[in-house]
Amino acid sequence: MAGREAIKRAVQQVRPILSVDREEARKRALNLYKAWYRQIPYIVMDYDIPMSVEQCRAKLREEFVKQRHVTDIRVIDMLVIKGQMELKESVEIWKQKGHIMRYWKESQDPKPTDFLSKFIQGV
Amino acid sequence: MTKYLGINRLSKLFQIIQEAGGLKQTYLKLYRNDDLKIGTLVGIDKYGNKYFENPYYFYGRNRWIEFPQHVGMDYDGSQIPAEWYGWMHYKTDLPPTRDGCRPKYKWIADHSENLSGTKESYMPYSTTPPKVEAWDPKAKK
Amino acid sequence: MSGLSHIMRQRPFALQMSASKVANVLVARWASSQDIAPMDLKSILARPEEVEQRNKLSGKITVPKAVNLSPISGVPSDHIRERRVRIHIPPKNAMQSGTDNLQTWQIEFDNRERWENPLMGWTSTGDPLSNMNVQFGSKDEAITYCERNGWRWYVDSEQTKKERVKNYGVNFSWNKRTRVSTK
Amino acid sequence: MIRAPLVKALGALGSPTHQIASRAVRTSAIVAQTPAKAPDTIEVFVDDIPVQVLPGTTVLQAAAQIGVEIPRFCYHERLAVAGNCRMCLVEVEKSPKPVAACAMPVMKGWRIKTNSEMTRKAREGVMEFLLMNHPLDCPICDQGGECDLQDQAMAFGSDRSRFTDINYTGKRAVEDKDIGPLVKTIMTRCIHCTRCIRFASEIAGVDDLGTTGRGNDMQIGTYVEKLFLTELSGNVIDLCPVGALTNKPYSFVARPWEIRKVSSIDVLDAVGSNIVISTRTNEVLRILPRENEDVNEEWLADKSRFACDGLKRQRLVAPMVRMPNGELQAVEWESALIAVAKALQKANGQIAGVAGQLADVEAMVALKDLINRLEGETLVTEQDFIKGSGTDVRANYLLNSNIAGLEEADAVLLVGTNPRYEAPLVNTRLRKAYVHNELQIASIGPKIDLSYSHDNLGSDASLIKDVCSGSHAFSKVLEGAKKPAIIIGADILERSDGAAIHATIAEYCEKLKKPDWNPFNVLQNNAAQVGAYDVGYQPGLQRINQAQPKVLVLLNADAGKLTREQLPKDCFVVYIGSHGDNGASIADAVLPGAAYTEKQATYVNTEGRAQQTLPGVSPPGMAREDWKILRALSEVTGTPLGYDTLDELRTRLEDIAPHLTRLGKLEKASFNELSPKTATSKSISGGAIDVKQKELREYFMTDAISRASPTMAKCISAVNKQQRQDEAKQSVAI
Amino acid sequence: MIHISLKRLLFRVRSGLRAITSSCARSSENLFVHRDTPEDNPNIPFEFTAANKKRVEAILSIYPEGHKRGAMIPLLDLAQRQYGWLPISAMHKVAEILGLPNMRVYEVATFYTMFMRKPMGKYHIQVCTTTPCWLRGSDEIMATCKEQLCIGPGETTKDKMFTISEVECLGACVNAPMVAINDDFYEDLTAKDMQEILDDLKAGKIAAPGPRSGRFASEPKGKLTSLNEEPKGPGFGVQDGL
Repeated sequence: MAGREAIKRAVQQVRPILSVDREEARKRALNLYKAWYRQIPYIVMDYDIPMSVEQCRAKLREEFVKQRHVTDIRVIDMLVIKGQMELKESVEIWKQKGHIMRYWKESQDPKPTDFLSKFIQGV
Repeated sequence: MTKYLGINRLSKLFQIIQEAGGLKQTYLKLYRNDDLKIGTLVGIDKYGNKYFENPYYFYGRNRWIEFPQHVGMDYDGSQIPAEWYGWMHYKTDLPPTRDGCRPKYKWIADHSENLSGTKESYMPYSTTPPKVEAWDPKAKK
Repeated sequence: MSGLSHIMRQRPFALQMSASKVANVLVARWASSQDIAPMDLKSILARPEEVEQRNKLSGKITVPKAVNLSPISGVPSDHIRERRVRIHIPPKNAMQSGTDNLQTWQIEFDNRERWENPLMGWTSTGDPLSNMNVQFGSKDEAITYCERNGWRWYVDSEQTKKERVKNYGVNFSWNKRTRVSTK
Repeated sequence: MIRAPLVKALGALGSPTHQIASRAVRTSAIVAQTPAKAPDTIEVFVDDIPVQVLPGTTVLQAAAQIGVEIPRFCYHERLAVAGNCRMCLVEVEKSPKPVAACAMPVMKGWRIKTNSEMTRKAREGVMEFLLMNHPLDCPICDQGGECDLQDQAMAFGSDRSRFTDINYTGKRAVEDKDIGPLVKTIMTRCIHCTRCIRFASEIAGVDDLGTTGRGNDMQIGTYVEKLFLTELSGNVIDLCPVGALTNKPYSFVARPWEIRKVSSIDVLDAVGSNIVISTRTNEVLRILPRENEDVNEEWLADKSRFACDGLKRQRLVAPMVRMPNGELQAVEWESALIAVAKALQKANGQIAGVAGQLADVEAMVALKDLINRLEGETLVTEQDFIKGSGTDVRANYLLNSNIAGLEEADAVLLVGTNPRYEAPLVNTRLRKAYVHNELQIASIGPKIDLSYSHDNLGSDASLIKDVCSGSHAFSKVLEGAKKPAIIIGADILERSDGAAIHATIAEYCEKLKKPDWNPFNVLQNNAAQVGAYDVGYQPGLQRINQAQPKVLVLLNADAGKLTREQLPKDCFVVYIGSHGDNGASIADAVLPGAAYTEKQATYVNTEGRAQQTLPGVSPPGMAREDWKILRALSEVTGTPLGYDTLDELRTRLEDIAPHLTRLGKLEKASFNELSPKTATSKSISGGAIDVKQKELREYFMTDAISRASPTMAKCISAVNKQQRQDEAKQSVAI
Repeated sequence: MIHISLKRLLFRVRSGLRAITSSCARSSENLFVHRDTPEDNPNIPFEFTAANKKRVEAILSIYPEGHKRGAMIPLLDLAQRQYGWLPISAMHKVAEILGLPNMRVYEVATFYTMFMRKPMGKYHIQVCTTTPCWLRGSDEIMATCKEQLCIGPGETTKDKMFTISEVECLGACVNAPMVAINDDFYEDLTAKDMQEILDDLKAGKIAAPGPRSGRFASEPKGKLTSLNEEPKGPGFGVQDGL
């Protein structure tokens, strides 16, 4: 599929969502990170979750690092928008405890990763 | 005067103790029932439950039951059989012992208490056969 | 000024409109009374940084054509990593002769376990993608869609239709085996 | 259909010259009827849209070309035109009456109106008549939801009927027929489209169905009490546009809107029919054919369609290990894998693998890799083939003329095969060629009923030599044919002189071959066979006997050809497969695998077409996909195979046999590959050639799945019962 | 008293319930599936007689190559004439001769009403009851037949001599009412004529077929009532201009 390869390399002109260049997008992401970082102590207090502020900040970092490979400016913007929404929902206590705790769900009961344990568990 | 001094209450207490059959029995009764009341025995059903009535008490508390000794602390309201249920709940003032109109059919089932939480409690179960029939190496063709 | 007082008299009406609309109407009326070209109040009232942002967004940016939407699609990551999408044209039901809904390409995820719900005996599944039914006009649209979402895909080859000549007469040809015995 | 038996009958009346004359007349007529040059297309207008069609195209086909679907009941693409339901009436401009679109060839410049007032009225009228005598029992009808009558009544019918049964005179009622354990009949629902009759007489070649009576009393049936039980009888269920003929094992099981459909491949014969698996709540409910012009057209053999209830019985749901007391006991996967791995490690490379009938290519590759890593060499298939290096060349074991190609053949010799039961859908192609292409067929082998008339040359093996040397009368036919084909049954190549038969025929085919036409064909009857040869398995179990392995891995090997007596005493037998059958009962460790409806796996059909199955349901209990078992086993043994996912395994497969990953495409073996010099030293020893499946009853149970199927058991007992009845009648008559 | 109350009860039951078998199937009295019976099953051998075999050959020779199956109706008819009716083994024989599947013969034999797939009496009395005959008194003829033979339409007498059937128009309306007995038409009948015919048949004689009213064929009974003048010449009644 030579045509598809060509598409992968091609570029296009589109309307921006929030940012016009990488630098701006990065700034927005960092701003969001900071906002979360500052809000975390209040979130921990408000929701009374069994997690320390440090653990939450580690999770925050993990969530951001998870998307570090994203290069598309529009996708970064969209992620920032979604992150902002999450933050607002958390800070305004529109969420409940369980929603906050979902961030740790995957690390609580991790799925098997190697072949043999997957095989034995049947997943 | 006696009323004023609360002597009548005292005499009532004595009466209750007398009725219960001594201090120890009174204590046990209080322990089991959390209550000490005296009243007229209206009837005893075949399970040994005693039904009392005393119009002296407030409506709603003037009819009560004493469960038989053998159930110990393990009693609950569902041990009241259907025929006494109506009297206990003021649906009728005639207890079954005095009500001749109650139908008595042979096919009426024996009363059974609520078995929830016990071993005999009902558990729903599937009646559908399993979808896949496993191979049994012992079953020879 | 007369225009403004006119508006003020129609206050109930004006209240129904949004503030900016009111402002726009105001400006428009003012402009029409002054015989000047109408102006956009949004740009007049905006702060300088807002104007700058707006100007920025009206331009274009250059992004790669191949977009990967998987970070923002909300699909759990293990569903993106482990699943394969089959792009195919749905087969005709052998029991029916109709051919509706068989002209479009569809995507379908690999089948996952479903089980009988012990409550009612209905089917349960832990697979949110199994009921996703998306139709596409062409194979390429489907492929693009899958690639945007970061799914691995494969195309099930299209079945070729064979042209065949139908002839009522051969039922009666006397010297051929096509003669049907049921006539 | 008609003419040939007639000629025979007339021959019996005693005029051999008559026969010759008739043949002469026929051939001359064919010559006369051969179209000279295809004339140009003509233009017609369907709903004012111009269409270019070939002359002779019917109105219905012309409309279909631009996507206008004309409603029909009796018309079916693959059956003769009947023109008796009248649902396809359309208006043609300047024609006073509506015309039946299915039978009427278009004329130049016709303006066909498929949506005019007259057309609509005609359809409504026909629909009203049909519904007048059709019971309104859709709520209890199995066809409900996928019923052409329902669909078309909704789309084209009137919203009310003039049929008012105020006097309770009743609708027509017709007695139900008992035509066997597969097809349920509710004849009151029949609308007399005669599709089933045409299918029976044209495709299946069994003239058992017909219309009896006339007018309001007309009914479809067998007249006498008789089973309509052929290897293709299930297809009348699909053909029936109403609920008159329905699937008996599936009756009252599910509604079409509550089932999920998964496109897959059938593996119960080597044709590789395309199927749709209907599932609900992790249960296979029924199997329907899927259209594929190159393989199964639109049909499906009965075993493939109805043996799916065998997927629910005799299943292996947990790993088992044979305990010291000699009994198999269910254990956890860990302990089973460890038990097998220990045995494998102890074996010192004396390991052998046997691939059975239903093994998929991925599992076979994984097994081969595993055994090779443990320094084992012996990898064989259960089915034998010619001795020597016969499987090195792909053309040696394929149906080289292709399944679809056989349709164009004009002379076919069958050697030791009964395609009717070994590959029913290859047989329908032969029958199609017989009907439409005046195919001449001869067979060497026992006298069998192939559903079309053919010359039985005899069963002696020396006849092969006669034919191939050109001295036999049929050689002339083969040599004179434009597209001759010789089909060899896979079973006769298991004979000791199989190689000689193979070589003799291959050499003769070298002579017969045409450009783009390879007349040499081997008809395999196991779905796994071609794939196994393609990935490098050797045929024949005698290699196992020679190798005397310490550990033997049976991959779906259930044919029962291998017994414990043939193996060394201390041999540890591992069975990987889906059903508890012959293989599992001799095994020391049983590892439950997935059946073909439960895994994504590649199978190669007899013509060399790689196709993949898709999982409709998940494997029951603790069963796992076969290749995953082998992969897990390799890890426990300490020699992990280099693939964790199916895609990685497919990449490995691409290294071994790249053509197997091009799914759905036919990879033709080039003809020059065919080496006739495989083993010419031996000569054909003679003796009678036999086929395994001679009668219908031998067709139904041929593998682990169909042996577990209660429906197949019912079929066999029905056939036996019918035969007992027939015999009783015969004996009375004598 | 009891009698009356019983009657009332019966009436009430009848009027109150819609009988289950209230629907009348608008269908033929014949069965269109085969059921094995002692007199009709595939085990009863059927063979054409030597004379009929010659006829079979002659019939077959009429039909050209490729159309031999056209001989099916004549052969079935021949078999029916030989056997009196058409048992299933005769159908099988015809199928065998023509080299056709049995089903194809069943189809034809069940389609045509004149193939009798049930045992018939020696004389098959077909009483026409279509409108012209009915107007001219076919009810009476039918009644006579029933009375004389003590059977109803569709039945056969115990001695296997007579079968009555009620048929639609046989094309002899000018001579209504009529009956056809085997191949012969008896026309212009009265009840008395019918009785005579039946008596003759019972006595072993076959009455002369044809009109019973003294007519030769379908001419007017008395003198001509129309067309009784000389035929007009050509050009009669044509417009002047033509």
